[in-house]
Amino acid sequence: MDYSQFLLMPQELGLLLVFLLVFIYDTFMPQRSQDKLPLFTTILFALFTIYSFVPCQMGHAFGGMFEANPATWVMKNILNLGVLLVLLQSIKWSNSDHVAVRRGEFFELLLLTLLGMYLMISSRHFLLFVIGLETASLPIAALAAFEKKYYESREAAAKYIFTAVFSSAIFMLGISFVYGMSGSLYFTDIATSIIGHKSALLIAAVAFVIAGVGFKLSLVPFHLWTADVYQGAPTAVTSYLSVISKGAAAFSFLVILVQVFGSAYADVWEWMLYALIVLTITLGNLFAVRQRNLKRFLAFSSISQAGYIMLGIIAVNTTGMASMMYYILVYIFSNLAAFGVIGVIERATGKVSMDDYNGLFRTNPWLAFTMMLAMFSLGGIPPFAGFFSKFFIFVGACQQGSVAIYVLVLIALVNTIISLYYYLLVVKAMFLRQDDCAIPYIDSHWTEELGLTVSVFGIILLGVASGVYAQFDAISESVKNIFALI
Amino acid sequence: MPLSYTIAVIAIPLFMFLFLGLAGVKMSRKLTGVLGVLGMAVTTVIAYGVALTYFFGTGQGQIADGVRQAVTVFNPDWLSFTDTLVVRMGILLDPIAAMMLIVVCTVSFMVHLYSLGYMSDHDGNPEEGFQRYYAFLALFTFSMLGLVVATNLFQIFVFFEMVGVSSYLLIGFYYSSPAANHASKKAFIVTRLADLFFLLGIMILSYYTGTFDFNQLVFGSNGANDMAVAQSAIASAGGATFLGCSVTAWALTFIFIGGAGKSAMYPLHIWLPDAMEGPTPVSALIHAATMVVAGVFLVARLFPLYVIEQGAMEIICVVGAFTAFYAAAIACVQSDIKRALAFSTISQIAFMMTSLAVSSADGALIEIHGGTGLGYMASMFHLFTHAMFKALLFLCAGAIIHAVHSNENDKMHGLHKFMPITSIAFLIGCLAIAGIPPFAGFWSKDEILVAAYHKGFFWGLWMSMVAGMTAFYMFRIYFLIFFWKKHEVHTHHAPKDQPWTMTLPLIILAAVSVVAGFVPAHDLVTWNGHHLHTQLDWTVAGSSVAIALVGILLAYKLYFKENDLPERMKNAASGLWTAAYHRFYMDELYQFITHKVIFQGICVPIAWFDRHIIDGFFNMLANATGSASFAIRRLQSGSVQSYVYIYLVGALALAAVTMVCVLI
Amino acid sequence: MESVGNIILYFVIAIAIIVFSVLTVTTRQILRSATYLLFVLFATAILYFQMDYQFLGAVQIAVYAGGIVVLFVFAILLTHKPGADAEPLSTHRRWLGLSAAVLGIAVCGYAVFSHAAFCGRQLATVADLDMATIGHFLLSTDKWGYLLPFEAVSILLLACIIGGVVIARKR
Amino acid sequence: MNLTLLMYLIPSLFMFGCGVYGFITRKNMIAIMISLELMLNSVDINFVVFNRYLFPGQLDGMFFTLFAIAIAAAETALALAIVINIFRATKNVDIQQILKLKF
Amino acid sequence: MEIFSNPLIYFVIIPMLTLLGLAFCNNRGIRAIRTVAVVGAVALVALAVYLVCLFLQARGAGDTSEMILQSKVTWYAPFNIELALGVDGVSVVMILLSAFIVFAGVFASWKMDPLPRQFFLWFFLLSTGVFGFFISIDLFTMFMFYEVALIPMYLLIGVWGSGNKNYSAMKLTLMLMGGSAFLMLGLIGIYFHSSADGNLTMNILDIAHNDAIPHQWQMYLFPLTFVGFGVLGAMFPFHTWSPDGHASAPTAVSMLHAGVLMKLGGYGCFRIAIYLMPYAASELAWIFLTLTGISIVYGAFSACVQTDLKYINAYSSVSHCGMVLFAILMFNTTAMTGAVLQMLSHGLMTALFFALIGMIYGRTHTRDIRDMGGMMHIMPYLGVGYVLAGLASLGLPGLSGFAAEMTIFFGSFENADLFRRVLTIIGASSIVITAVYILRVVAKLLFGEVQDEHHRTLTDASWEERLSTATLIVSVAIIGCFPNFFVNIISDSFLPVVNALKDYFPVAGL
Repeated sequence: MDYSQFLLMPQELGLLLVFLLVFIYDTFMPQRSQDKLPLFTTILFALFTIYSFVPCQMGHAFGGMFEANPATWVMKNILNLGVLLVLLQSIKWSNSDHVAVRRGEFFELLLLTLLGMYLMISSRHFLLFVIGLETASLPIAALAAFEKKYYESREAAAKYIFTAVFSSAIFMLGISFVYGMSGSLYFTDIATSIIGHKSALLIAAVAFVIAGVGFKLSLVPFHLWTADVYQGAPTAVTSYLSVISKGAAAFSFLVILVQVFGSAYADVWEWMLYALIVLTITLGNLFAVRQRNLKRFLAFSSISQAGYIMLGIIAVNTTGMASMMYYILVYIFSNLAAFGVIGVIERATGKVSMDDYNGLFRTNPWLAFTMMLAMFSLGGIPPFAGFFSKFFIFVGACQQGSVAIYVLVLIALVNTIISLYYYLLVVKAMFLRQDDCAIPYIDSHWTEELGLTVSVFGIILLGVASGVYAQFDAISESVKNIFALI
Repeated sequence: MPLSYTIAVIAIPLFMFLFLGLAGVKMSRKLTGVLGVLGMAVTTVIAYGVALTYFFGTGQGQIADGVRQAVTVFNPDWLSFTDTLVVRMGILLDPIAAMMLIVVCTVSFMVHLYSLGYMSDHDGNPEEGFQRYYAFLALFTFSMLGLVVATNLFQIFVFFEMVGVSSYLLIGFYYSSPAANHASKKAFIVTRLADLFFLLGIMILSYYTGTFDFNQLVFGSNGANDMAVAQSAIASAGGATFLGCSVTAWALTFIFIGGAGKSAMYPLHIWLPDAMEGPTPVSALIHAATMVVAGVFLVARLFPLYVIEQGAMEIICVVGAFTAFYAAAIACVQSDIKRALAFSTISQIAFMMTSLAVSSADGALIEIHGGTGLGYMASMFHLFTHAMFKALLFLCAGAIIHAVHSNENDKMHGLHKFMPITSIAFLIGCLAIAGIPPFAGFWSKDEILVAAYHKGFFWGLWMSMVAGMTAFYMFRIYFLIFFWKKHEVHTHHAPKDQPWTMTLPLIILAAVSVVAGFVPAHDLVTWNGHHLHTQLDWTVAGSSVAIALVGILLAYKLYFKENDLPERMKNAASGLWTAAYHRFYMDELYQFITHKVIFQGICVPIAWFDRHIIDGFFNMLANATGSASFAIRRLQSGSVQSYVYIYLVGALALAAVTMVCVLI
Repeated sequence: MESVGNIILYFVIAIAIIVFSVLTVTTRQILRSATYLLFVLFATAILYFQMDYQFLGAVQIAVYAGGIVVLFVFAILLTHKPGADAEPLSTHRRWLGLSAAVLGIAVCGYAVFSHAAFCGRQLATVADLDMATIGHFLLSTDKWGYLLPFEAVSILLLACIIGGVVIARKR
Repeated sequence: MNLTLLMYLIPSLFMFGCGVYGFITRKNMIAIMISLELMLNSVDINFVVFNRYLFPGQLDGMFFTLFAIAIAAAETALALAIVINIFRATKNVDIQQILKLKF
Repeated sequence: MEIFSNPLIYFVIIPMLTLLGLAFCNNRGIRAIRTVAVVGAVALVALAVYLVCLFLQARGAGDTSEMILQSKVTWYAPFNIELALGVDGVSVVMILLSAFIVFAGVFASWKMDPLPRQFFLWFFLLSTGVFGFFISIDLFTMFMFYEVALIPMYLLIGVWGSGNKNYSAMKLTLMLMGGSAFLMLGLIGIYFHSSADGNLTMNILDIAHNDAIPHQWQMYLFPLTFVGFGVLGAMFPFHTWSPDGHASAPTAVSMLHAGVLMKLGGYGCFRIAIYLMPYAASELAWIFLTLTGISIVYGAFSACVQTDLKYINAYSSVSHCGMVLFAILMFNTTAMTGAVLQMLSHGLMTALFFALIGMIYGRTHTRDIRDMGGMMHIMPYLGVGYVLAGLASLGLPGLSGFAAEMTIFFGSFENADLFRRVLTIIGASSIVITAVYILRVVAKLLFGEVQDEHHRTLTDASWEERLSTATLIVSVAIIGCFPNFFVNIISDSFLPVVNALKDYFPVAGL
């Protein structure tokens, strides 16, 4: 019993501490100071974010069940940044009348799900992974049902929980097959014991595992819940779901595919992933084209973005890993900028349809401007960060070198045109169209403004400042052997 | 006067153009006119000085070994295509260039002067656009001068384009009038089409010979046209052929087509009659005296090459002879005096072309046949005389039109009493063109006929016949304008001789037309710079004068006094008459080809294709994306159970397909 | 060679599982469905006992049968509307379900049965699994130890409790 | 007759199939939850059987099942809470009635 | 930072400073906005002229390196992406062209309304992209600037455009971005094959020097890159964005787009596609030669039947830009020099055209030539300008078009094979068709009777319009009169390309 091993997980412990403090505040502080809870949480979390940037000890713990390495460390920090933005953007919303009574739970659940994601990222054992996954996904259902005022919120929660449980059943079925073949749940053990086999059982297992994690990532055809839930859930939750949860899932997906199946089964899962990427990008885009509800629209857009993220995995190389982390970081800033604007407008006017945004530029230039930057970044337009992340992830994929991968990248690139089309639709609504009854000027809260400003700076600077990517590259280079990357 | 002054001859008109074009708007109209005339006067003086120096000066090396040399005064690079193929813009003086300087400057100056009156109303107030008019005249003069002194083929092409544009601008001077508008367009496009061939010709020729420069193409070391040089230039093509003909023959034929476009050879002549929509002085300058002979000039420039490529020369000969007749035939029935004159011009230029073409057959190649190049000389001589008397005729026509405000000869009749000076000047012009000695036309035309008879009796006879027709139609016009019946005065002003600015040029040109025939052309403008011994061939001269007199008599019989004979003749051969009057429907044919075939048959379908097929394809892509998006919306049915179903089937399919692929 | 008792027990379990599973998903009465589920869970627990995992069987009965099914029954009673179950299933949906189930069984069945290592494996005898061992493993921080999942699952449960509270609260 | 590994997998697989069938065909959300329980349970059986037959030395499968039961309990609790939440809003637990969010 | 001592970087910095300056203006202070814009544009012109001087000085001093003013800063070390700058003759003249058009564009949009500040912001962002593209010699930076130049078009057309602007803006953006999608893949492919020994690089000069792209890969990558740039160069059949886009775009944007942006296509084709992949270029040239040959004639024929001034000009651009790509594919110095001259010429005269059309449209509110006539009476200045632009377009000697086209035709004809020659002849025939449609417009629009009596009250050009057009006219005339000045700057830049091609393509031995 070596409890000192817990010291290898300072980020988890820190987060737990934040959670506990918030919990205590929520439970024990008097009612009148409750409206300071969101700010309190945010500040606390900001401190924690800074703290977790402090380099910590790397290594295994719990017999290899838990691993802290530079990649997981940086990934968690990326998520922290995202969560911090989400928190900033939700302060004002969580104090609004109809959710104020539950705001404590909102923040607590948010932090707990984040903890679940930490576990997903760091776990090297399927049981721990499943627990992390469930921790990261089950409370989301509760969060989705947060806006009790709206029926859609409840429906979203119901759809989410059923598909989530179903997917976890499939996932665990897959794990049971893996277990049946290897006799262990430790990633490293599995990787060594399945070498040499190429059985139908393991193929089924890989497919089910991909399906299970693909659910979190909303890869087509495991994505169908996404749009409904994104649309129904409160905007803060949607933004959380679309970036943080996706980022964590993407990274852990990489870990599972590369660490568990990478050595022996690369050619199997790469083709599976190939098909999924094509489907995901294409169908996500096709669905997005006709959406008028912005949240639903961003849901489909995020589906296709997930496809792009997967391009970083398929090549199994350091560039891919670095560019995937970079992509996630950029994606967090871009998407949160978009959701931030949507959130502000929804909070003030309750409008989320693209048609309501007509003429927004005339009345709310800064919101429109931010939204436009977000759209451009998502669409991959230079000099915004999205361009760089897309380019790098394509480079990462192409590094593999086969013609098939080039074809895949070409498909992805052709899809960027479709995606550009619908991103421009938003820009068109805001800038090109004019409306006499456009949304009037919105006086946004300073926290929202701060959140948006940070996002905008992120969008603009992340690409131009090459240091960030260089850092990621160095990190993925340093974990090259751990992940058996090329 | 040093030959390098030629640069001033070019530069002054250019300067005048820029000056009048840019600053003219701010000046009074009269002032611009006067400035224009003054500028041209200076140019003319210098041009005369240079040309006379060239022809008669001594000690400047123009004549060496008894050969008049081509002198390159100035030749800087303008555009380098490759290291060797460089376009230069320079000044080259040889007999024909010097002669052209005189022709161009004389006529241009006359026209400048004349226009002062012509372009004003009856009270002497210049009309609108006066500045523009003078600017364009200056531009034209510049371009034409640049053309004649060109040192290389490409420079000729450049200035071909330039004169084309100035012609376009001047024809369309009355741009509000649809007819002028249309005519200017037509002129430009038809000549442009010809220029395309010219361009192709240059491309081919320059590719094989590796040069544009006349110095390397035709001029020998003694500074005159040299067959040996031409032969080696042709030989540099290495006997390459295309479709059975040598590439150089193709090239030269193409170049001739370029010249034919400018010189209005059949079937590219159609623009010239329409070009009469421009102000009459412009017609005199551009479409009678100078620009239209650019084609002749071009062929003359490359004369040695054409001599070697006999095939191309034959084409020129046939085209020229046919055009001469064709245009003459049409000229016989035109009622619009300017058009009649225009067809007369076409016919006369065709004379020159034919003359050049027969020149090679008459044994012109001293080295080969011991011939003389008589046709060449005759052609250039005719070019010179024709410029004078045709300008005269046009300016007279302008004076008449200015007086009666119409181009139609049935509005004229009997003007002799009202406009005696004009009448006499016109008569002189007619006599000159009809080839009655001692007027200018006689001398040059006679040489042409001689040269034609050298080629063959048929050619001579044919050309003599055309010469007879010339006499007939010119006098037909003359009689119809000045006699026929008493003039009915419709307007307030009775027609009268025009002010001195217009009359003076008439008198000068008339005088020149009388005496120009005595210019010693055989000494000055021979193809190889040598003095050419000629003597009047009395049989040819006699017969041609006889034929001309017959023509004049016929015209006198028919048109001097009002009678119904012409009407009866017209009715007797109504089909022929109508066809000729409608210029044998060439315009309609062009109209059909351009509008029905090219516009309706090519442009419209292409535009449709572009909008509907090509663009439609891209729109279809977009629409297909939209439809696909709509079609797959059922997947997102909202039912959790179907979501799960798809999820499961997706996962199973992934597994199953992979199993099939990997394990089997 | 297995003991006859074991074989009989196996068949009882297998048949019970199969029959009650089918009944669970086909019966129209929702309450009955919950009851059949209970039987399935019991059968599963017996299977665990047969596998010598007594502790697991006990947990299965306690948590699943005792906790979850009760939860179901509560929920059913809370939402039950008389006559609501009478609606027949649409054939379309039934075919859909059937195809999915058959496909799933086919793929997984092929995967499982084609795996040579599984065939003919017999039960090895092992030492009795006492609670101390289980407890030791559960709180061990070494390899094969489960302290971290144990802690993690507590967080999961906490999260679900909070979530449940949020959802269930009236306001 | 031997009780082989496969013999235990058959009912498990069958149970999983039934779960799938139930999920897709049932209308009542609680019935769907019940079907999901079947699926989860079948996975548990897999783990236990694999552990006992193939890798009796360690207890990974058993522990996984142990934790899976806990997870299943949490899932069920949350899901039922949501079902009841829906029921409060619509007085209905028919899954085919929650179709507002689609396309 | 040593890179800041390189004058080239200021081509990017100046527009960005202008952007910054504009950001501090407000929409009501139109005077301040104009001042900032003009200062920016003038600075660019001055810098461009200075650059030409530097270039001439360097070449005069015997500097024969392929690119002058090279400097680089590593940007993304993991991908060997550098901010690598350098210019050769071609880039120098393209920069000069861009600067002049930006200058003219600022004046052409003097009275821009509404939102003048935003307009100029986007306008200068676009110019940043353009200049950045021309000064870079790094694949990635080049591509980045390329896209930076594309996207502002959407808003510029969408917000300030006219007619069916939403559709056109979207179509233009998507088609151009479609092209750049192919391009991006091509560039990535080039990057991964840029070196035989694993030292991958994005630097164009290094890649060309390494000459390591396997032939088989060239066959894949060349079409991707060429089509990618070709879309922007309005290559048939990817040209259809051009008519709609130009028709809807505001004046200055049309100017900049047709004048400069379309040149990016031709420049890229030569600098990247052909230079880096000579083998595939010579193998596949016939396909693209056919397409561009079609472009030339097809654009000209299509222009003949259009009635909208901007459509006419857009199709004319298809024809003229087709000629650029056509000439580039002729693979000899002369034709390629002609291509660059044509880029210059087309850039200036099309900008002039669009400026004039915009000014006429601003007065008459119609662009349909059937509704107009006799404009020469009403607005002589604009009329004369239009005639000059037309004459430049149809290739009047003394204006830029002639020198360019002639260089192209003569260069193309240097190729000894019949296929290229026949195409050359077909291409040359466009000069007649060009004359037809240009004169048709001139006759309809400027000459003839005034069609609409309301037009009689319209005014002629104002001072800023005169300045804008005069700049362009003078530039057109300067190129036309002194082409050799430009040819001398340009032609040596093609030697490396022609040398690279020499192994695969029998260059006409002259």
